[in-house]
Amino acid sequence: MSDKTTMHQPLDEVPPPAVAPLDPRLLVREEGFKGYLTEFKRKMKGGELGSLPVIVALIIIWTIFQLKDSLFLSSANMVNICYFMAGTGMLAVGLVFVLLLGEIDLSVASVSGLAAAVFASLSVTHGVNAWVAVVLTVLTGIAIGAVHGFFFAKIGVPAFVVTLAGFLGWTGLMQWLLRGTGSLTIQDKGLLHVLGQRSFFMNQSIAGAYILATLGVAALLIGSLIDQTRRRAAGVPYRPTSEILVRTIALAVVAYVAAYVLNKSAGVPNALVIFLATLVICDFVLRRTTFGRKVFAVGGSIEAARRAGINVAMIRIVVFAISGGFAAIGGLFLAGQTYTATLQAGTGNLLMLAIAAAVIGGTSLFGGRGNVWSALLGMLVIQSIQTGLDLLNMDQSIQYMITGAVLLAAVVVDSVSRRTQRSSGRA
Amino acid sequence: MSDKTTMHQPLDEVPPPAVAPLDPRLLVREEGFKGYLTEFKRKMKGGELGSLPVIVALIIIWTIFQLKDSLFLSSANMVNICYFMAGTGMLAVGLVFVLLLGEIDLSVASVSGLAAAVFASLSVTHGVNAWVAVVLTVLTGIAIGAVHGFFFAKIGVPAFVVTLAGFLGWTGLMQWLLRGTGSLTIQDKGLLHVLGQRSFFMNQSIAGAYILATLGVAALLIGSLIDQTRRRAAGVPYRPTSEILVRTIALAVVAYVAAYVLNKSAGVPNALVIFLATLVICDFVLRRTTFGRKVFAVGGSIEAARRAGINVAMIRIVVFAISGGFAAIGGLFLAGQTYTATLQAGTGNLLMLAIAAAVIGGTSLFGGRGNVWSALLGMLVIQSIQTGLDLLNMDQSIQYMITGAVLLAAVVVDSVSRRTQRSSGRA
Amino acid sequence: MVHVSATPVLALRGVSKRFGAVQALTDVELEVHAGEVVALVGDNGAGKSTLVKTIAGVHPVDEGVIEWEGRSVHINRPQDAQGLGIATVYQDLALCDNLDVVGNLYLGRELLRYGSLDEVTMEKRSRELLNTLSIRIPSVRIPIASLSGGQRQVVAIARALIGEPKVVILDEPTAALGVEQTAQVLDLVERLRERRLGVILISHNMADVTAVADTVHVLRLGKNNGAFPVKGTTNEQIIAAITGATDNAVTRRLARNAEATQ
Amino acid sequence: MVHVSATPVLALRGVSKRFGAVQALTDVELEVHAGEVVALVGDNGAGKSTLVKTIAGVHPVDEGVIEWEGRSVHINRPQDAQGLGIATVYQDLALCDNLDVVGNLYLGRELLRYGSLDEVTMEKRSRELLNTLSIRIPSVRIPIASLSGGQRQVVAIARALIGEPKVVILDEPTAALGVEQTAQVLDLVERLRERRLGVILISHNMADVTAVADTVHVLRLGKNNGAFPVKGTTNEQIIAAITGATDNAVTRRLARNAEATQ
Amino acid sequence: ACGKAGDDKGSSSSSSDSKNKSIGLLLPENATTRYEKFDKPLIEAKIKELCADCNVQYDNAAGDPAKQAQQVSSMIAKGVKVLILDAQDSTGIKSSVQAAVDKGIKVVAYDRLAEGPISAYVSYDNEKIGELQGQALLDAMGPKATPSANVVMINGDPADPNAAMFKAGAHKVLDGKVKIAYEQSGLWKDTVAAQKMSAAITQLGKANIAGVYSANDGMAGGIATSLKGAGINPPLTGQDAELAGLQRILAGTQTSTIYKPYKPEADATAEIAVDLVNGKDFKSVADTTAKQNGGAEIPAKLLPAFSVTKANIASTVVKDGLYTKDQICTADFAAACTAAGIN
Ligand SMILES: Nc1ncnc2c1ncn2[C@@H]1O[C@H](COP(=O)(O)OP(=O)(O)OP(=O)(O)O)[C@@H](O)[C@H]1O
Ligand SMILES: Nc1ncnc2c1ncn2[C@@H]1O[C@H](COP(=O)(O)OP(=O)(O)OP(=O)(O)O)[C@@H](O)[C@H]1O
Ligand SMILES: O[C@@H]1[C@@H](O)[C@H](O)OC[C@H]1O
Ligand SMILES: [Mg+2]
Ligand SMILES: [Mg+2]
Repeated sequence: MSDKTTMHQPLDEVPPPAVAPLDPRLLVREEGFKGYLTEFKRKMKGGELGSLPVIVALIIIWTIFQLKDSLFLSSANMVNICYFMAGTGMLAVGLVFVLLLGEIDLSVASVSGLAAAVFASLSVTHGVNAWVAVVLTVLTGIAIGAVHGFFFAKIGVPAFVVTLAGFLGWTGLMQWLLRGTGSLTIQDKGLLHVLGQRSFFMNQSIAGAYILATLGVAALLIGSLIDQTRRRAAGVPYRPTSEILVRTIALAVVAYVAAYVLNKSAGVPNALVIFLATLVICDFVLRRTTFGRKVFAVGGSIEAARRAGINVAMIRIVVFAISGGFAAIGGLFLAGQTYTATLQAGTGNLLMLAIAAAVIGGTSLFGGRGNVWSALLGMLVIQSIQTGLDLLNMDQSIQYMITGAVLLAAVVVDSVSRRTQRSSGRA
Repeated sequence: MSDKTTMHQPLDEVPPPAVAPLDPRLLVREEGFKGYLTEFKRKMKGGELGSLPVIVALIIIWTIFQLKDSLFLSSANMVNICYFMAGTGMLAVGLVFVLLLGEIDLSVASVSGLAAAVFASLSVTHGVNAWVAVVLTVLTGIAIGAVHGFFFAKIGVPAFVVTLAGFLGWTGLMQWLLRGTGSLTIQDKGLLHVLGQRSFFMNQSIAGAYILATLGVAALLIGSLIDQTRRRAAGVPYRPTSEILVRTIALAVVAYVAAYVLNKSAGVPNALVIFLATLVICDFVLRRTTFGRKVFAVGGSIEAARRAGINVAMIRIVVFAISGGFAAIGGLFLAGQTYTATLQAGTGNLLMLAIAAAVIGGTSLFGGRGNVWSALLGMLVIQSIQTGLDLLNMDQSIQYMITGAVLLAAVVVDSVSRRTQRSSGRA
Repeated sequence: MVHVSATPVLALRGVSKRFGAVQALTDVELEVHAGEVVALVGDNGAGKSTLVKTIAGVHPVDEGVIEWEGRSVHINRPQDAQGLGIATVYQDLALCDNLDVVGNLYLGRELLRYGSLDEVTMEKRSRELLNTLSIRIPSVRIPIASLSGGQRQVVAIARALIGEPKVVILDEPTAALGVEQTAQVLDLVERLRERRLGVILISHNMADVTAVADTVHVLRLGKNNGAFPVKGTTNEQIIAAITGATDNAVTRRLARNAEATQ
Repeated sequence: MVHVSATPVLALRGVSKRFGAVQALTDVELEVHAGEVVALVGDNGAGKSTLVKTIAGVHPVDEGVIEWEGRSVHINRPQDAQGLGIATVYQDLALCDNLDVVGNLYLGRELLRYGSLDEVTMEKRSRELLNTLSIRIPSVRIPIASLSGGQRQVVAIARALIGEPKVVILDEPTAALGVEQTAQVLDLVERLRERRLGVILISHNMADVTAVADTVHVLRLGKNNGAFPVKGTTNEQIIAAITGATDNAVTRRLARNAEATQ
Repeated sequence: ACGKAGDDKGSSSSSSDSKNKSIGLLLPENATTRYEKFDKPLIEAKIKELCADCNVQYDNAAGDPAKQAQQVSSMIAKGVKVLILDAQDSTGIKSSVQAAVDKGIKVVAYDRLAEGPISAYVSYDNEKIGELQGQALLDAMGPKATPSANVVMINGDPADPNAAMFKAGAHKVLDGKVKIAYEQSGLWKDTVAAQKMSAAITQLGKANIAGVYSANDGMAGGIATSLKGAGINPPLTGQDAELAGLQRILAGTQTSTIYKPYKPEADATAEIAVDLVNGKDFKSVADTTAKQNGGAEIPAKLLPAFSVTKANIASTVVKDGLYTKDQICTADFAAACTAAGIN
């Protein structure tokens, strides 16, 4: 099919292009370590640092908490951070898709609460098999999201209003489902066991964490090398081997240290494993499939996407369905934290924190810019603040103030770098 | 100065323009009633109906509630609707400014709660004069908003994150202020008396409502006529007298009927009078001052505004300060409803409802389109739903669902009309 | 002028379009044959881009019929036009600022390899394609937002050439182009004609129009205002049809300059 | 060529500008005198718009000095340039889509009456101003979003004439314009020269350039590549400086066409 | 590498360590005054008094049950030996309780009966509180409490399980004696309650309201304002003995509130916790039992709550030092204070 879709071969008959393939004004990186350094300096000045500012912010946050309470970097606390970020993180993943469109979904928290109630009433009240109930619950979330998407894409109601109406309506439905009982205890089995606080990868075997780390590192290395080979063969620019090695080593250090630390207490929570696997899949979908490309296109310019023949309405509906599905999955994760469907599920700051995670991680609210890893980075920041403050024994009112201040500070690092970027004309 | 700012007079020396002033393709409205009808039909087809769809939605909502409960349109209930919408409405007014920039302020509800606490601790705990305390409270709100604006405009942190951090931080500060006492009783005097449930315009005198109605109608008529005269003199298109009369009569009918209905119970709540006066002033600021023009310009295209020499950062800071100020004023209104500063002030759905009001009323979330009257229309819709459902004495879970559904339905009318508009190429 | 077939590949019959209070097009007729380059000219605001957009499915026609290879068709969405084989370069370019050059070129018809995007091949072909259009772009992996006006324009033109169109519509394709790039685009138009595609070319530049077009259609205030074979028509005749008068700013300017040099 | 004063009203000395990995301008020199029309030409992506934006304060220079009436000045924001008396028409127009024509024309320098906007006077003057530029716009009260490309361009040009500029910079002002409107703009440029303003005109159209410019500066790959007085320079010389070669797509095309007609 | 993660217990403060005297305290929210103002300092003080080398780790869930589950995990990570837990969601906290007990931590349920393997429970009987509120309303209505007398009920947030218990208790007393003509949830918010009250007045007519049940003082504040707005002053209940509530009682715009003496509750809990730390028996404190949903009987201490009216403010809250006279008797309430015998 690739042959059918191009028409430039006949154009190749024309005299050799008058232009050299490489623009002389493009600053090419020098070879070796010095080249990295100059490029890094240049990127820093230009504000093209990607996730680095958030990572720096995270390191600062960790350092400060560790200085305040030496338990912060303890294995048990790290396991807590990793475990508890997965539920809200799932909501954030769905939101990344919506944010990439330049839209918002205010219903995710309330859909997550509803999902817990649906799951509980199916499996507890109606005795449906636990796995079947999981599937039905996620389908409910997807259906709800598709309904939001329909009203937004086809009727033209702003997504903000549709999902605000959903936020109210699904809260009502959830309360109505639980009206007789108030809360329902979910059994610690099936998927819900896997999502629980006491479920660890490979049953807490030390090997588990290292296997995961090795898998990740190997995937990066092999993927990079294959890409390099293909690019070299095609004659287009490729990442030098030195850079591939630097990146692989960086990931390896992070992954093995994490594995070691988590292993010191209980290992890798299964909830985290599922969360990471989800991120890998979603990243693939967004960066390497036509669907993902279309999502970015619609987020960048609706009109350009439409004129390129993209079915904008369909993309919107699918994206909202994805968001609804992830909200339901997140709801199951959160229910797995307490084994209960309660009237309070999905209330509080859940919505705000999920959005904040995506945004802090670097996904733009204005569409077209971001990636799913921002859900991970953002949740790490947020969960670290929460867990850290919980350790510190502080008055709740002060906790609120500190959370606000740290949230702001975490993004200031990023924003200052982006500001440089804007003033150098890239906004 | 007007002479200094133009350079086209010398250009007038050139031969008479080759173009007739009127484009032959412009469809001019026919004279008389028939002209209105065709133009109305055309506008309806083209979706250029302004606030009409929301008004239609409101009428439908009122009709349904009245059919369900004949007390809905009673004078007492209308007084309730008018009174209770003012507090949230003030928050919505501030949000309209922010939305016009294409930004969001998530902190308004929490700032409103903080304002109540600040006012109470100033006037109750520290015995500050009630009016001085009001001024200090509003200044606090403005200062808070300016801080948000600073981080947004100068540091470049997305407004969403800044105000989310504010939302958390100011909640904490409010709780900290009330930490000793929990809740504080505010005295029923000074401005807080005026904002109370028992304070009516001109002390419930029947004349009061009619005076207000007359003032409004006269202002519209005189303003329109003066504008007509000036435009006619300048040789630019003007509104025909017939249209001015139709508009004036329409307003007169609404105003006098409203006055009559409200007079049947207690008259016009002072809170409403202040709310309406605020709307008139803000409308003037947005539509008739250079500041307002700049707000629209920044909301339309930041880069174009910047290149036109507008100090974008300053506009942003001022707009967020306005939002903070209105949040504080709204907080005083809400405190006036109960004469208490409580730890729960500003929590719950207050933020969502305030944003929803602005959006339902027709202000775009994407900047550059909208007006302050949307705060009034949106609040009328929301408050009508709430009061109507309260009258019907329905279970809270069902109330949530109905509120969601009606909210959606109210905007669907508008959206369908806008969709026509978009498909006729105006989006 | 090359020999053209009898049935036009694309024909508009009595097309009208209104925006709110503005009647942008009134009863417009247009025919394009395979292997023919039709120039569409007219004053600013004459309705040229509106006409292009109705053909491309950006907004449907209010009245009138669009015929494709003799059959009447309904074009309601851009997909419909693309399905027929109409490729369009819009005056406002319509590119996604956040995507890079490769992403924009292949948007909507990405190349796949084992089900995932084949970035390597797309990147390779993009470079080749842009080189044939004599444009220097620092890297095909930088977002469109950081390209110069002319660079974007070339990307938009290149975009229209991916796929197998039967009719190519170019709305002021050379407006932002340098002399060399303009020459390349004119060459390109001629190659399209040789490959027996129908081409609609909109331009304000009479030199370009007369250099490549077979027929010139003039639009004035949303209505047809004459069609001229390029051979045997002078620029002055066309300009008079465009401005609606033989006494216009152009002629006055020429007269003044002539006086001045005397 | 009109007589020009000794000190240039605006001069650039060794200006450089870099975007990320792209060195867009390197050591560029430029002088504009009062009453002089300087044409700035160059290939697509040569850096013309970048140069304009540094003068207009859209983005500050990395290195080099801008001199205004002999004094070195710092232009960091658009306000700074406007304060000096530099009016700019940008290639990407930079209008607010949501404001109407009047709103855009007077943006940033609205007329006031008793402290509130004097809409009536602004509307009246807008109509007059647009009429002198021969543009038909259905109504000055419709939002910019619904104007044609040429209509927007004229609005942007008109915008630069409100206020009392000393230097007017026009970045491809006639790219989207019809023949008549182009003629009007060229007339306008000549009137600006007569009123002793400095004008920088960017255009890819050699006919327009030679018609109104006094001096032509060529930019190539971000560097100066020669300055020519218009009198006594042929188009071929300029094009060779632009493309960096005497053998280019333009000459090849001309040669081919010459062959064909033989 | 087939070892189990966590096998090398290097952590200093394991909960099984006998020198470890760390007690965790988890409270549910901070939007009601009592928790941070009374419960926390009272419990901390009592623990310090009973056990000088004990240390207390505190956290507040700010009304978020998910957050509370995380806080339990943090407490486990910190290695506390005993956990005093006031559950934001008594069912939802079950698996967290289980996780703590798995690590050898003893859990004491405070105020709300958490599910799961807890060791002891100290509280008031929430349904009983509802009954007290209902009774106080009937008392205040006096002879007007007839089966045709319209009573308006504004309940708590249905999302709060306590709200259902207060509601059930109140219904138990009121049903049959008066007519519940209008019943709504005020979501624990004064502004919401004010609007609901205004709707009730419209619906029933202001002459036809014989009494109002408000589930707590916060909402009573809004309700009192609406009643005042309508120019009526029927009996009005409340709960929590909030400062503003007490002042309204003095001013006559509210008739009663519920005083739950926090000190005995806190003291009993602290004693049990310290006994658990020291491995001592606490049966002398927990003199009764309470039944969990699952049917388990938990050793419990259930304290009496009191109805407070104008007549006994002086002898209850003021005497117990809940608020000082200065806090209650500000200039506006000075006269009412004297009349009520507070001085
Ligand atoms: N914001 C930016 N970020 C990165 N590169 C940029 C940016 N702006 C311009 N460039 C690059 O700088 C070079 C010069 O661009 P510029 O817009 O000045 O060209 P130009 O001479 O105006 O071309 P044209 O005639 O096509 O308008 C181009 O290669 C462009 O890709
Ligand atoms: N979406 C729209 N809403 C309202 N009016 C519009 C809209 N689009 C175009 N018009 C009007 O229709 C007329 C024709 O516009 P069009 O863009 O087709 O002109 P054009 O011939 O392409 O002009 P140019 O040469 O300047 O590009 C103009 O008067 C314009 O104002
Ligand atoms: O004391 C009450 C508490 O038990 C309940 O849970 O929340 C509201 C309070 O008034
Ligand atoms: Mg056009
Ligand atoms: Mg340019």
